Amino acid sequence: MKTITYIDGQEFDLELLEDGQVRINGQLRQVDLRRVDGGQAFSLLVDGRSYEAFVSEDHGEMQVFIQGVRYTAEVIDEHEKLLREVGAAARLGEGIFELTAPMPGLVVKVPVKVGDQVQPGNVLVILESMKMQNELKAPQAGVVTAVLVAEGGSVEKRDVMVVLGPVGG
Amino acid sequence: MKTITYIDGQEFDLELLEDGQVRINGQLRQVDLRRVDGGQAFSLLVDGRSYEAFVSEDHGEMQVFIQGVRYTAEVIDEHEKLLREVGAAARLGEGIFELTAPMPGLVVKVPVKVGDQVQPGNVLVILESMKMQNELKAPQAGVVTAVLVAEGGSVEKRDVMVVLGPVGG
Amino acid sequence: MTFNKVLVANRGEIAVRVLRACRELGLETVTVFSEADRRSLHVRYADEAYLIGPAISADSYLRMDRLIEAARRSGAEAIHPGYGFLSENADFAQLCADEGLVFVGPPPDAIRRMGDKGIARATMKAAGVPVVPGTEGEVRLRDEELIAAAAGIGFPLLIKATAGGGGKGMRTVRTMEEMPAAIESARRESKSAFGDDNVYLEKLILNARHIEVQVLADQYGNVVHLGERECSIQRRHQKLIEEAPSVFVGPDEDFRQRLGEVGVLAARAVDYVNAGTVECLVDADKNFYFLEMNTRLQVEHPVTELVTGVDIVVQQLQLARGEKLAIEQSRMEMRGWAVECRINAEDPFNQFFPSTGHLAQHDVPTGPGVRVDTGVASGAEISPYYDPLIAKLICYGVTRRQALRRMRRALAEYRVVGVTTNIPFHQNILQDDRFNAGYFDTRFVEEQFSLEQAASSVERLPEVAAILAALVAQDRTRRSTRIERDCGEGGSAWKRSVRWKDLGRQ
Amino acid sequence: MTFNKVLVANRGEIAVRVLRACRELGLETVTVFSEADRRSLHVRYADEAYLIGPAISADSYLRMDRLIEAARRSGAEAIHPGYGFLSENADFAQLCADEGLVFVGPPPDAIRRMGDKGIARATMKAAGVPVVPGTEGEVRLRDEELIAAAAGIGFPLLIKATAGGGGKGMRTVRTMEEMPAAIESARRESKSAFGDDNVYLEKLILNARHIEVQVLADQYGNVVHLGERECSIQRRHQKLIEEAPSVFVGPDEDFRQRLGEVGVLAARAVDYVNAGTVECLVDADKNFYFLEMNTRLQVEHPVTELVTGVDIVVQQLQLARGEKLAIEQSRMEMRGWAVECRINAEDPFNQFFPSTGHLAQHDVPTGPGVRVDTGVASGAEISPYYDPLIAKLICYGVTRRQALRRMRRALAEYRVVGVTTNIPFHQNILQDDRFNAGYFDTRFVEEQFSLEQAASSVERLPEVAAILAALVAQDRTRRSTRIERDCGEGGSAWKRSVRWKDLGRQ
Repeated sequence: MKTITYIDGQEFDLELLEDGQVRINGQLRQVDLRRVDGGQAFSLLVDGRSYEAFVSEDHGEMQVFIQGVRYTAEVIDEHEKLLREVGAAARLGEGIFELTAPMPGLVVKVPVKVGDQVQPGNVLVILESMKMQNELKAPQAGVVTAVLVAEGGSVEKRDVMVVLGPVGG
Repeated sequence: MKTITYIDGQEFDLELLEDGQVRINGQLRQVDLRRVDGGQAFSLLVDGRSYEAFVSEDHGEMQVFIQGVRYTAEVIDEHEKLLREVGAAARLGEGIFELTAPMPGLVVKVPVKVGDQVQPGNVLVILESMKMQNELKAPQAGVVTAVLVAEGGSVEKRDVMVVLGPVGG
Repeated sequence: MTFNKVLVANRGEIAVRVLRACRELGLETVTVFSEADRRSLHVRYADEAYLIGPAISADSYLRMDRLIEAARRSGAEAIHPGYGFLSENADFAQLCADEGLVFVGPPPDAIRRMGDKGIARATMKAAGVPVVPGTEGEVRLRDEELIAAAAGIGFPLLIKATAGGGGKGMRTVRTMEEMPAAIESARRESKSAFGDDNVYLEKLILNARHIEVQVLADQYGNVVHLGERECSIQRRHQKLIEEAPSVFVGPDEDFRQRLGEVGVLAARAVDYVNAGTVECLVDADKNFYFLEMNTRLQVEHPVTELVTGVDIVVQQLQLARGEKLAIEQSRMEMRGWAVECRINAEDPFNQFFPSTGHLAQHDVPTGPGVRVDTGVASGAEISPYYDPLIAKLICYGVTRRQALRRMRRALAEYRVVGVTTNIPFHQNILQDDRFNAGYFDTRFVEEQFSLEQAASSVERLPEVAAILAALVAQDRTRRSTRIERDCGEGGSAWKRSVRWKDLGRQ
Repeated sequence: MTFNKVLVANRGEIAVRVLRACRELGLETVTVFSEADRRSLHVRYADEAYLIGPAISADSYLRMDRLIEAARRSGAEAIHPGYGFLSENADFAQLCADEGLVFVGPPPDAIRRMGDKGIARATMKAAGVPVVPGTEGEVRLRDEELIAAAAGIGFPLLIKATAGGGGKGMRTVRTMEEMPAAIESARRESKSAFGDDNVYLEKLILNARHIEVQVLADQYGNVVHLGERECSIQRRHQKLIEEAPSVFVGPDEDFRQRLGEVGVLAARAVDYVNAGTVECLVDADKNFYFLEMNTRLQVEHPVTELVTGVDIVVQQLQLARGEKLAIEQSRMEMRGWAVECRINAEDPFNQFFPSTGHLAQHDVPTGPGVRVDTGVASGAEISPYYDPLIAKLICYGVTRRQALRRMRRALAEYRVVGVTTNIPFHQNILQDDRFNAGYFDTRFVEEQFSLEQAASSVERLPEVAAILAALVAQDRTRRSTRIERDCGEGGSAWKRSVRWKDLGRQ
């Protein structure tokens, strides 16, 4: 499995191989990761070096603590990276936001339509998944520039559902 | 909710009322129970007395630890008590065992038939519940005296499925 | 005067500390709690616990009537106030006495006389204890009078609230021009914090170190001191690291004795009984000035306990029940060195803002020379209602060097997940050459120490973090794939946890 | 001889203890682990960790070749063996030397001479140290010779394996008639445990107390002792509670000095270097007899550390790198009292059978006077492969009484869920009047103390247990009802946990 991992914005190409091998930016490392209690504590060996680490995830943001230092991490796959790069030039600095489905589900309601101006916290889509209705909200102010799903329809994970553009943009 | 609770064999009539009141053997107590960590640790206040307690459940047996002392607990409802009392005279000391369904489910297999002699650990019924097959085993040696379920049939929680009598009994 | 059941009118680590002392003496214990503290350690440790109100202190821990009622209800015969809350409230001490309850602390009159800083200074001056030059504040000076007095004292000086504490209502003034505005803002802050806008002036002692003396006094006129503590590592007048003995006093036994005698003198001047602390400022020439007397148990009392072997809370309880002081000054000696770091739930990289939330993990260090006093355990909620102190980490060594080595080791072992703490701050201070050499004063943290600069020397391991993040993300993806598949088929959570064991139990 | 990187060739609490000392000295650390120990604390605490084989000690922690290889691979320059495993193996010490690695322990020859009990006794006798009357065992006595010697020694006596330890190959014999059978079974047990069936005889000292002396020696001929420890609370020759100083030696400083001198004499007799312990039996008349010398760090070393202030493991590392002993005998004094309880995963109510499994909860006590040395944390698996010691709980007080009070308080706070421990045993011993008064000898636990009888006085709270069980059962019923309903509809575990918060987070 190949991933792109960002640590505090620094990019790492990471490939998880068999037998506990990891290729990171071209370098092979012998890795052994174990959960050491019931929760977020891990013991990680990298080529014999021992690290105790903690991982916490909050609102989709992963934070890693190693030896008292906190790192913000993001792990994406290559496909996602490509999509980002393609979109990056267009979106850069323009305040565009794409609401993607965090899980497969059924679109219960789309309370916005193209042209609507929304505030942070406004609900864009209500998605039902595992018998649970999830309100997916706007993280920023903007104008709805596209609605790609319909009520009653279903989506797969990571499908783009609503796109916001900058206010007055 | 009324229950009969046995602590190391000692019987307590317990009624859980509203507003944190409990009637135990006729006495009213003000009770406040909270889980204090992610697991088995509890803080219990009974009429202002504070107890730290731990509960562990293993193979259906509940164990309670209070101030370093371990108690074995069993909690049943009144209906179950009645059933037990009716059966008690007949069963007392005769090595009879009734295998009851621990959960509602589908009977996948009954590998024993009336007259079979079984050893502790022999599988009596395979019950499927929540897409999981559970092997229900004989806790003691005995002879199968009744099989009350059929393969492919379904059972409700606490239904008696197989009855064992004493060997040579 | 004797008692068998003690009500601890506090929360957090100090409530647990007092409960432990009671338990060691075989006393029964009662504690009280606010709605926010139902799951707290102090509730779990006590024999009995009673709810006294909502989270806000004013409606719970500060409600004298409810505390008295809880004592009545439980049959407690004594009340230990801990520190903070009602511990220095003379009216509460008086109320306890009126209700026939033993207040584990000094007599109301001693609290009162030391509580008003102006009166305290005048009392000390009369007793021959040097005080920082300033307006004694027994009278309420008007702005013009303060400005006139300032010229006599000289600059820089401090404007301080008579009713103040914790840096509130305090202003540093460097020139005469700043005086009027500074007086106004200090008065305003004091009024809002303490309900009283009276302020006084005090000369600002430059390069001062905060050194305090622990005293114990019985009802029969016996007073001893347990040597000094140094608390110069502060930020905005909040102590962060304390030690005993003081590296500044060092091997100067004569100076140590003189400081100790000031402590005894102060206690005698107000007919003090129980444990108390006399705080002094000491300048580079070893001149010392009385600052204030804290008429209660001090947060940093453990460092003194470690170097003297005296259990100060046990002493408080014994003194409160009328026992004669069993410690002789001549046989008292400090042995070894102790350092305390206050572990606060606050973000040292973001202006020390308090951090609240679910304390998912709280694994404290153990092993040789390490003591931890705490009031929280894994699973606790750190609420915004009370002070951010979650634990005190205290390390002992034969020498200061050994104590600091152990502290570094212990800080590295400390595991907190869920809230942000000031542990990185402590780690960086303990790497600082000037701190390690003992060259610091009360302005050290604010003027000479840069956390950002210190932190930039910390080894960063982004590659290790990347490997960890990628593996955890992979694990999570596999897990969620299974959840979808299993739950689509009506699978149970239990089944998944049994099947997925690659990273171990969860 | 100097080194910057140390490999700790051990596991459990002692590996963590050594790692901490290394960390405090700024040394880099390497550790090794078996497949059963991947998640252990010692692996998490070390800078580097290497797998050396499967769970069975013989294939991992006892594999000299793999330890040397791990040292090579990591660049470690010294090996600390801890206790047990290879710590008293002269061949391993020699191998380290041959490989250019510093062995943190005595020279191979000292280990060898003290390792054979017969040679050790003869050496001690020659050096003027009293030994328990018996056959010195330098030669291999045949059964007839042993029986003949028994008549001269008198009964009761002990048959002991020369290669023995931990009570294995040991028999108490009360009459001549029992001799032949006892010799045979002792030889058989010794053969199977140690591969050698040689045994010797030793007079059984009645009402003996086990008192031992901690010594430190450098490479320049300097030897000091750190006073005595008493370890008479044993069960089947396994120590359970240790203290320093000994209540039997008490204030008899002359006796204390004589014991200490025996320790120094024993060390000098074998040109000892590093830390070691000389074990003695002491009878009611204060006659003492050399038992054996343990040429390694002792489990119970912390009690000595607490009363002397000396960090024995730090000393070991410093002595191993050739430093001169910095401790002067004349300035050494014991201050206060320390008691250690060994917390074992074993069932005191069921013949002390080992208890293994998932340690769901391991919350150790903290606070004043409490030290915990442990190698496990919540979530650990207690495996059947190694000894049952999960932690050492050590309490300090100015007096024995205070140390014991704190121990009682700390035992009450100790929380272990998942495995059974001997904490109730300790709690009951600490309630025993004879123990508290100091009247005990090495047979106390087996002959005078009944756990069942002691436990019957413990307060039972069946009503509280009933209330708790009923409420938890109700909670579980509600929960499972929801599981059925939700999962029947494809509900998620997350949803349930969000909805069901009545008892709090889970």
